[in-house]
Amino acid sequence: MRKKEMIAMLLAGGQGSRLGILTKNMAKPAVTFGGKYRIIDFPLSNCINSGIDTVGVLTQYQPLRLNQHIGIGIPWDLDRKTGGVTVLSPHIKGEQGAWYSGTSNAIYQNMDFVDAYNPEYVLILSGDHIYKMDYAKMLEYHKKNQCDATIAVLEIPIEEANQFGIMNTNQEDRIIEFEEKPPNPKSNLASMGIYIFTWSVLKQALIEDNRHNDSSDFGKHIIPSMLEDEKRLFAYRFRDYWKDVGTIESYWKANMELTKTLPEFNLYEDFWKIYTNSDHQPPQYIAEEADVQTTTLSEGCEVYGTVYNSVLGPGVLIEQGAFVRDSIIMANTIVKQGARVERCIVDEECVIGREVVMGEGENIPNQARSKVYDCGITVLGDNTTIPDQVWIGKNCVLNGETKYEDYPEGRLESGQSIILEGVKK
Amino acid sequence: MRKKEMIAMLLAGGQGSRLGILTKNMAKPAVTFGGKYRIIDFPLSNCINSGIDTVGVLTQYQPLRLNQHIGIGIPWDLDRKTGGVTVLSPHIKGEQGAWYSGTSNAIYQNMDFVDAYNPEYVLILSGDHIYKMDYAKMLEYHKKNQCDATIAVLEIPIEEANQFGIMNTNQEDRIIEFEEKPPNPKSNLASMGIYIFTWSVLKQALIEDNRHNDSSDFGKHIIPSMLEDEKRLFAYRFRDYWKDVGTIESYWKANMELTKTLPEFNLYEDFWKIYTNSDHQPPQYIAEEADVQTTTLSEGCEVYGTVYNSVLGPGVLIEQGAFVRDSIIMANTIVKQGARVERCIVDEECVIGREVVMGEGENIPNQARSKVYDCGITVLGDNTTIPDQVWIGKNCVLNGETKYEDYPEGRLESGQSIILEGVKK
Amino acid sequence: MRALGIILAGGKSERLKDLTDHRAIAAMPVGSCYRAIDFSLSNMANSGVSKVAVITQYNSRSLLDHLSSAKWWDFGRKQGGLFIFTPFLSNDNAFWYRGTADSIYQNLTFLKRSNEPYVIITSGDHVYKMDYNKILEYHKQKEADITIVCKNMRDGDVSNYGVVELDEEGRMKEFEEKPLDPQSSTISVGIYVIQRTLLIKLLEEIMPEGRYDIVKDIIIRYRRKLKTYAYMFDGYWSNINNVQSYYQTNMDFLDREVRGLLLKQAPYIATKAKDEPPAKYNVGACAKGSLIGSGCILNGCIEHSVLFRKVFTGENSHIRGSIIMEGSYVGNNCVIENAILDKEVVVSDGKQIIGTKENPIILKKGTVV
Amino acid sequence: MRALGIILAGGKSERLKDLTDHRAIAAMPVGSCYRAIDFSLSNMANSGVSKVAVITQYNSRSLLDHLSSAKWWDFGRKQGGLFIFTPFLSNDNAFWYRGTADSIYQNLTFLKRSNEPYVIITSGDHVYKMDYNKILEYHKQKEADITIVCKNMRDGDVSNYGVVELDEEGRMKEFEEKPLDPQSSTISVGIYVIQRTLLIKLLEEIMPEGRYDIVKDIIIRYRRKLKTYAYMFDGYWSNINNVQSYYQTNMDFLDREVRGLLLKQAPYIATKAKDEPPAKYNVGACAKGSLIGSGCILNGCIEHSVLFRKVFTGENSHIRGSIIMEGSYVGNNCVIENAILDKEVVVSDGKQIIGTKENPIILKKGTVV
Repeated sequence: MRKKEMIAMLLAGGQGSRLGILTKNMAKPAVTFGGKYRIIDFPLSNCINSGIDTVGVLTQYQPLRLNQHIGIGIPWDLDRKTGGVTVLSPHIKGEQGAWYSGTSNAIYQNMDFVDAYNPEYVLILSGDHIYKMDYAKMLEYHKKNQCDATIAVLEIPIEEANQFGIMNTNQEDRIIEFEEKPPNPKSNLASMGIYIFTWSVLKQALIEDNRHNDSSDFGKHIIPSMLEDEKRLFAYRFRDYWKDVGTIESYWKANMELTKTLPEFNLYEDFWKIYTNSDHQPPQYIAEEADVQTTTLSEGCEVYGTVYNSVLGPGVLIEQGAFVRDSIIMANTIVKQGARVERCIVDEECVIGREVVMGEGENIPNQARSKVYDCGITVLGDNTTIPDQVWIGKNCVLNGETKYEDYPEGRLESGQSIILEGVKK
Repeated sequence: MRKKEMIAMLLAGGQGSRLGILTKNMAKPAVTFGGKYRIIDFPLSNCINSGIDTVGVLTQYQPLRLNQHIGIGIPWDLDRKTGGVTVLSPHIKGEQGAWYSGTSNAIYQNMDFVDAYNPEYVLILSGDHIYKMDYAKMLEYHKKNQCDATIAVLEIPIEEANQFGIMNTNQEDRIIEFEEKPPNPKSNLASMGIYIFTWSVLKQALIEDNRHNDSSDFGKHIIPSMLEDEKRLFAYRFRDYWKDVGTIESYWKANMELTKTLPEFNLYEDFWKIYTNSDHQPPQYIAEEADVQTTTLSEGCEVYGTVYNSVLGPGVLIEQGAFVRDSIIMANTIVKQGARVERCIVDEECVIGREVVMGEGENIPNQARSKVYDCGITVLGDNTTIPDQVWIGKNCVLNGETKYEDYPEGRLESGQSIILEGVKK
Repeated sequence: MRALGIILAGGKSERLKDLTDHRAIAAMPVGSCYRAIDFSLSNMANSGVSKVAVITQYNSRSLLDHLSSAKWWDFGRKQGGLFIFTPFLSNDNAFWYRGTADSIYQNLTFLKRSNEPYVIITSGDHVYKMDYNKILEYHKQKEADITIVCKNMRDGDVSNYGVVELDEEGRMKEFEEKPLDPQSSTISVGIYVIQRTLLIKLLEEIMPEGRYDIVKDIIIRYRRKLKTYAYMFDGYWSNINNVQSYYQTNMDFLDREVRGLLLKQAPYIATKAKDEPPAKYNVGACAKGSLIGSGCILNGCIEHSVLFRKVFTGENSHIRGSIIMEGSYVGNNCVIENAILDKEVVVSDGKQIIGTKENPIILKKGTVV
Repeated sequence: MRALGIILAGGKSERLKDLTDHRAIAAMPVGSCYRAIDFSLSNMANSGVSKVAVITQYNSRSLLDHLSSAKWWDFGRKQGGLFIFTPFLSNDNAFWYRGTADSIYQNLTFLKRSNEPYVIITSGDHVYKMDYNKILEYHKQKEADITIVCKNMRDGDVSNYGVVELDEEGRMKEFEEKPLDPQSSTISVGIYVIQRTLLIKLLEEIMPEGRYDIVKDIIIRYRRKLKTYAYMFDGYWSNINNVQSYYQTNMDFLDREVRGLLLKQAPYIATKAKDEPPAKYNVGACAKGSLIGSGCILNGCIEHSVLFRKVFTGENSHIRGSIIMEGSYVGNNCVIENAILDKEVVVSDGKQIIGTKENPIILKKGTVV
């Protein structure tokens, strides 16, 4: 087997519960972004663009969608004879099976996989963030400084530093201390959860740590114990776009930002393409009577109505007289004639009935989950049907094939939810 | 997504404990056969040769070796954009995770996967048998008889029928009764564990059955309940080579049979090739002083000694003066100068020291596991090292980097074992 | 599978002018994101034909690039595959293909080594969707030697096609290429089904006589000796053979029905993945009755046009009734009407390019105006 | 990656006689299971060169088949890939390649569209193992314009090679093709490293002058204008250019050291997967000092020979010092000495085929004796 200098291990296990109904049936890395992409496309594309052709994707929560999306890695050129992309689920070893109980525990359970490629370095990624990064440059930095571990960090406003894992470094950016959410931060260098380890050092640390911890975590256990052992850990400063889209509001904002004339995050660069599995969607068609502005539109959309300031996924149909503004509409959803959708997130395969009005009224936080849905955005889970002519307020959550009878007097007031069980997937 | 008429679900979960040390680190379907193949190659090759290009492999026990072997399916032409081969491990769904608790339970847990291809028929296979079979013909039979399920059966000697699942049929081979290991068998049609189901019928049955059984099994639950519901189940008679290699003796015999001039099982047919993942092994070299007869030899072997009546895997080195007879030597093993190996099974990556003698002496069953090792065959697990000049008897089991000190007076008597922990993999 | 496929993609057409200067007709961009050959290839794959040969000659580079991986159409490597045959030099052969039949004859080993009973021959420059299994069924049911797919053009002009006369049973009586005085409105669309062994036999018969054309030297010449039946096809079918038909075929995609039939209904047409981001409509963008490719950035107005991938249009620009291919750039305040802009054309600010529907202006690949 | 690769596989050689009747030299079977080009391709892949063009012309079919999937060498499609360039017809081009430089020039867009700083040019008919990164390092360290890989042949005959004279620093002073009176024992093995932009410039300079050859029109002609350095290579290297060298190269694999170097040590040489079963030695089989391919069934004696895949040898047959290619059949009681049996040759019972080491008998593909 050909030896690989560096392979990547992508932690795609996160449930992302603050994304509410959007992660009901899938892990956070499988959530769509920018219309046609899924979040995991960004680290995967970064890998192949950085010349890394071997990626292990660690997953255990609802992996079907992710498995289907990744397939054998064709869209990312990761369908390789040696290496390529491999989805690693928990498995029975010896007598018993074990779920992944922490970030570094997941790597510990897959040491055999890593060893099979006999790499010198291992890149640890998470599948939760939107960014473009050349990991080859980070590896150069790692080698130049003869590091045992290199941690990518972001310079954040010092007043937010108490919400992050903070690296305290000396002048040459060698890490001398790591503090998880420090009340009195000494530095503004926040860990991005992107690590390069010299594999022999990490392997040692994982084996060692497994003796003490059942649920071993990079931030909580591995990094601190390496610092204790006076290993060479360096901070690698990243100064480009990097976004955690972990809440409904941040997710919505990051999408909306793409529709600007000059968005901060540029998807249109030829030399750093983001790849995705886009099936065989036909081209998009904009009808005579349509009006589309400040909008990002994916393949296979057909627009007969009006769309402003929105992000549409592949295969969306906006019928005549429908009006969509400030919204994210995901793949294959239909917005029927005369419907009005404002400030909504509509997941895949939904149907919004004729003359429905969504996203109006008062901004009352969701009654059931006020921390998740509180920014005036109404969210529809996948495969939701909204009957004709109902009125839906703000911060509502809907899922399932709802009927007109489900709406008292044809209305769902702000902050209310309708979540039906037994939704087909 | 393109609709598939029939997809295959391959149950590769079996631990195969009667194969002893051979399945210590891997599931039975990953065990090698005929030198260069692994058992799972046979059903996988049958699939692509029958025109089935979508296969789900269900596995949970030690899947690493199997995963590495299958990769993305390149050797079987199963690296497809739509379909191809997918390894399906257990996963967390909703709140909890669940291991596969029975054959049909494993299918139940992966109904989403099947539904994604919207097939009319599902072929259920096991990864435990050596055979060539055109599943397309079985499907024709299924369609012709408008079956709900078709079960492949073998006509066995009636006196052995009490060890099998037996199908009692009417004149047109419609199954009227199924008996698991009947004391007084009424028929000699044994189930081969190969089923074609009309998917809509099976899906219904799985959902129904899951209400009552936590660990649902095809033979114990699904087939009997379908018969009760008067579904159309037919027996499909298979009359070609079919071998369960589930014990050390049957495994050894089936391999030895391949070395005959005209073996019953023909690997040399061009129109029904068996594909396998064979890496990049160089050609085999037979030295001036070598003597090789009645032997099956894989790529990359180098033979300087004598080999009679044996099956050698890829990359095996037989040094000068070494003598191998009636043995199975798996990939990359080295038999050093002057060693004598008779009636042994030597797993991958072993080293047999100089002038070692193995497989002589009395035929005493193994003391620790007399039911597994009782046919005079000595077995070495993978990555075993035998020091120079020791003597090893029959029915011995060895694993690990053994030292001369491990052998009292340089001898391991028949029926004894040396199994060292912490073997590198 | 019961049949193997041959896609003839060798042709060049003077009538496509500059557009085929650097590409084979089969590689002509169609419908915002496809190449012409995608339709035949997808028809093959969707009909379950797993072994397909593409025979190409003129400007084969453009096709080879498009076909560099069989992945996109999901052809395999072992039980089938996508085979691409270009002419080659050898000791006893230094000819370019001398005709459609010759191009198959020069690759006769491909036919001889196969064991599928039937061969489906089609052309890489047709836009249509067809289940070849139905033709095979018809072929077997009629016990035909050759089945040719035909279409009734009704009142359309057929003088540019091969016109066939049929008896009541559908058997071909006469076949005339580009007749001055057409005797029927039924044309052959250039799709044939024939037994593999018969095709080999016919090719070996006609080659020594210096005959190299499928239509002239097999279909017409053997019309009385062989049982040739016509399978009538009634769906959308278009043949790209001149600028006008190329223009019209693209505009046809603006019709909801044609688009639905060809693109929106399963089975789908596959093409090489190109990995463009979504299209972006900025403030002031105004698209009406148009197809827009991925990765386009629109600031101006687009009406009744087909835009391919990565087209940029500047503010206050007006594009009407035009085809704009991949990577072209239209500056601010431009007017483009009834034009075909090949790939990577640059139209600088304020320029006007105005043709007519009957005679669209063509700007060659890479032109800077 | 810092370099892209070009493998010249266009050549044909009269001196390989019937063996290249139906195949390119680069497609010559070597060492029981390889094709000659596998060595260059694997060197590229193993050196991390992910974008490789194979330029081929004569009998390209045999190569296209071998290279039909880039999978076996693990080239990708997006950041790199395996590109195969055959000659093609277009409006302004209907030439076969007129020389090595011309064959690259006709594919100049490939060079222009790439952004790797260096180009490694090699040939498809050489058998060797090399880490091209070392040459790149040398090239940069010397600040060379061109680096040519050279080998000291010591006492060997060099009159058939390009012979170079170097100064103490390794810079090339003179280069003479097949000299009558060689001035040194150092030869060029036909592997070059050059900056991509310089190569483009040179090609555009020499083409209008009607110069088409890399060695004659670039290396030699520009020897005083450019800084050309020699990288000395000391490993096994063999060039298949006539029957004798083809025979010898295969026999070299019987040497444990050569085999160890080329085949047994990582990085490995990859080839197209063929899916044969293991070889089978029946009672009475007797193989000595030989390479045996997968799927062979042996009943007779084989000494000092190289057998490719799926060869059958009958009882009491004796094969010595011979090369037997894929699918050949040797009956009972035959004697074959110093012969080269091409693919699918059938030798019936009792036949004797005896050549000499200096002049092995060649049986053409498919011959039945």
